[in-house]
Amino acid sequence: MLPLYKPEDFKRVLEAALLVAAEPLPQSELKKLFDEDFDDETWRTLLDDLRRDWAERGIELVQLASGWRFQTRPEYQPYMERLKNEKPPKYSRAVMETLAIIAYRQPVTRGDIEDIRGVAVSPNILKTLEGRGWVDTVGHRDAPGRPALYATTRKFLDDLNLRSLSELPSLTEIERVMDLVELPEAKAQSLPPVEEPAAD
Amino acid sequence: MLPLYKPEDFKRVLEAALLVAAEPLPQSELKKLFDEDFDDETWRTLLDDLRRDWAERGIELVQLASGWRFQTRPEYQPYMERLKNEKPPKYSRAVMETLAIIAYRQPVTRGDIEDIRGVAVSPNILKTLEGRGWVDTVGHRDAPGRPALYATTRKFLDDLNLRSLSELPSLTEIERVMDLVELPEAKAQSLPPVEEPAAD
Amino acid sequence: MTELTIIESGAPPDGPHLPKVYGEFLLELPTDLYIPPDALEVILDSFEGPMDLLLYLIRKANINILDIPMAPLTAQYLVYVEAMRKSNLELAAEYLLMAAMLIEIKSRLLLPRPPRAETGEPEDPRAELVRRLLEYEQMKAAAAKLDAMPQAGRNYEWVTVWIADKVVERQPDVSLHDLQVAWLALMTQARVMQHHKVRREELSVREHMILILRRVRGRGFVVFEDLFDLAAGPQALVVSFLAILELARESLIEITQTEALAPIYVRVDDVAAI
Repeated sequence: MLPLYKPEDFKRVLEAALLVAAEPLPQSELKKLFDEDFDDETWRTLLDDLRRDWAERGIELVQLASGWRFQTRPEYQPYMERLKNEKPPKYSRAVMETLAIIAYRQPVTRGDIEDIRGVAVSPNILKTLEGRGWVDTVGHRDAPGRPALYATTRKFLDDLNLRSLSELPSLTEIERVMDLVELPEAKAQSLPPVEEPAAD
Repeated sequence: MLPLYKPEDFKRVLEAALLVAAEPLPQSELKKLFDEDFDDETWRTLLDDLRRDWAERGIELVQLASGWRFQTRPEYQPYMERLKNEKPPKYSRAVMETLAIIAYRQPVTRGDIEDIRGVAVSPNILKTLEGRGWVDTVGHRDAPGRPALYATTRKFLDDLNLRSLSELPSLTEIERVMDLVELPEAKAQSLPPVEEPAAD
Repeated sequence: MTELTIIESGAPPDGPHLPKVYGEFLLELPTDLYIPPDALEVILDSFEGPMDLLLYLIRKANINILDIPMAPLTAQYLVYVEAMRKSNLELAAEYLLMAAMLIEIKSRLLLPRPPRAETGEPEDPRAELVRRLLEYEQMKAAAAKLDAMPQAGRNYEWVTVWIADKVVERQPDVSLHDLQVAWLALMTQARVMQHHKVRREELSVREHMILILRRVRGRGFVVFEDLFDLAAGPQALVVSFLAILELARESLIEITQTEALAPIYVRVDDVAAI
């Protein structure tokens, strides 16, 4: 077995392991690489150092929900696409709306999704999302028919480059885009000026 | 689209494409990456240059019949194996004791090993150690049945990171440890607790 | 919770030229309805459902969503639904359900409202619709945001380098400590059994015995002097000599000399076994 002496040696093994891994690797998994029991700070230094090594390259080391992984930088994607035989899936608005509802309102039943969207949710939509590994069933609501409860998966976070659900664009931010800040103004306009707005 | 000017820029795209590819990429495929129509020599220079960049790493760029690909270097293989979700294999106590006897008492016959261990040595045990390349036959004792004499090999020393057998933990040391471990137990058994322990 | 206090804004129809849909006058011609009829179908298909269509109408007309004029909105919605019904027989039931709901809200607006139990204030019949529209619009915007985020396989690729052929099967790791432990166990056992005397001796003699055995093996007679490495220093020479004596004592090698001062030969008698 190749002996490791210098920090550089450890970094090479770490780099190789991360380049080879088919899944993001959590620190607990990376620890298996070495007999030495490094503390968190040493790990952080090693990983940061490795990330810096790749700063100017077409590949970057990122930390995702389920661990560390190398991926191409988005700027390089047009070149990568030239070698791809199949186009990446383009999801319909129906699929994306269903995904958004599951992501922001999870866990939800199909009925909840239909209530919000105002239309029936075709089984294909959920099948598409489950097939991609972004959504799965986490249980059943204790209601007539025991409908399945859907939630997003770790892979969803990984594939969208997120470490946790809290990194999703915040709804407050989305509402601001939607001009909901108008609310107090609208009220002021619709109410007679003499009345005091009710305190809430 | 990220513009490419310097040879370095092209190399970055090439590197990213090769790191991402699931299959070896032939030159005909690599040519799709760039609008520029490089001649064979330029391609050779680019690829050789890239290969040199990776000369000291855990991953290497290799040319196969079907094209170019990055793959792990064999020396790094044992580390990569550690990330597979398997328990590390362990030798049985019988194998370890046999190995210890051969290491400390070499050259020994199977009969010698059986004398020390007090039990028959199954042929599998010796086969395991020979298969690992740690033990081999160095001759035969001039005795009835001409039993084979076993000894440890250079590979055994290499794998255990020893320069010579004299670097094995000395038996004196081992026995001292053993005395320390055994003493209190033996004492406690042989002497009533109220009496002062007799010096030995 | 913000109470919605909305002033009824449905103005009565005035003028004879206004079109009637489902018995309702359209207050204004929908500004966005002047679309070639074949294009209409395409546009209608692009709506994700009644909520989407309603939101489109509201946003297009720049209406305050908290103060929806129900009459014109309902009328406009029905124009669209009618157009959909004409061009596409399989109009989703949800569109008709929504039409019924809009008409119901509109008619409730005309009636005196009973005060709500908790607050004593009358509930606006549009409140539930507004709540649903806002929630849907929020999710619609969230979907667009999600879609704009970098996505594996679309905006970037995972790196997966080939693992070279699995040449080596994983072997157990053995450390010096493991060996020590194994030996310790043997010693303990030997002491208990009291019938095996473990000698303390220099390992290097044993090591040299093996080196010499390996050197001599299969080579027939080897000249005695050749078994010594003169460069290794006097200590090594002594150890080598002791090793040869030990090998001879254990009958592992045979040392021969035909006459005094003749060359001494060393031989391993293992020809038969090979």
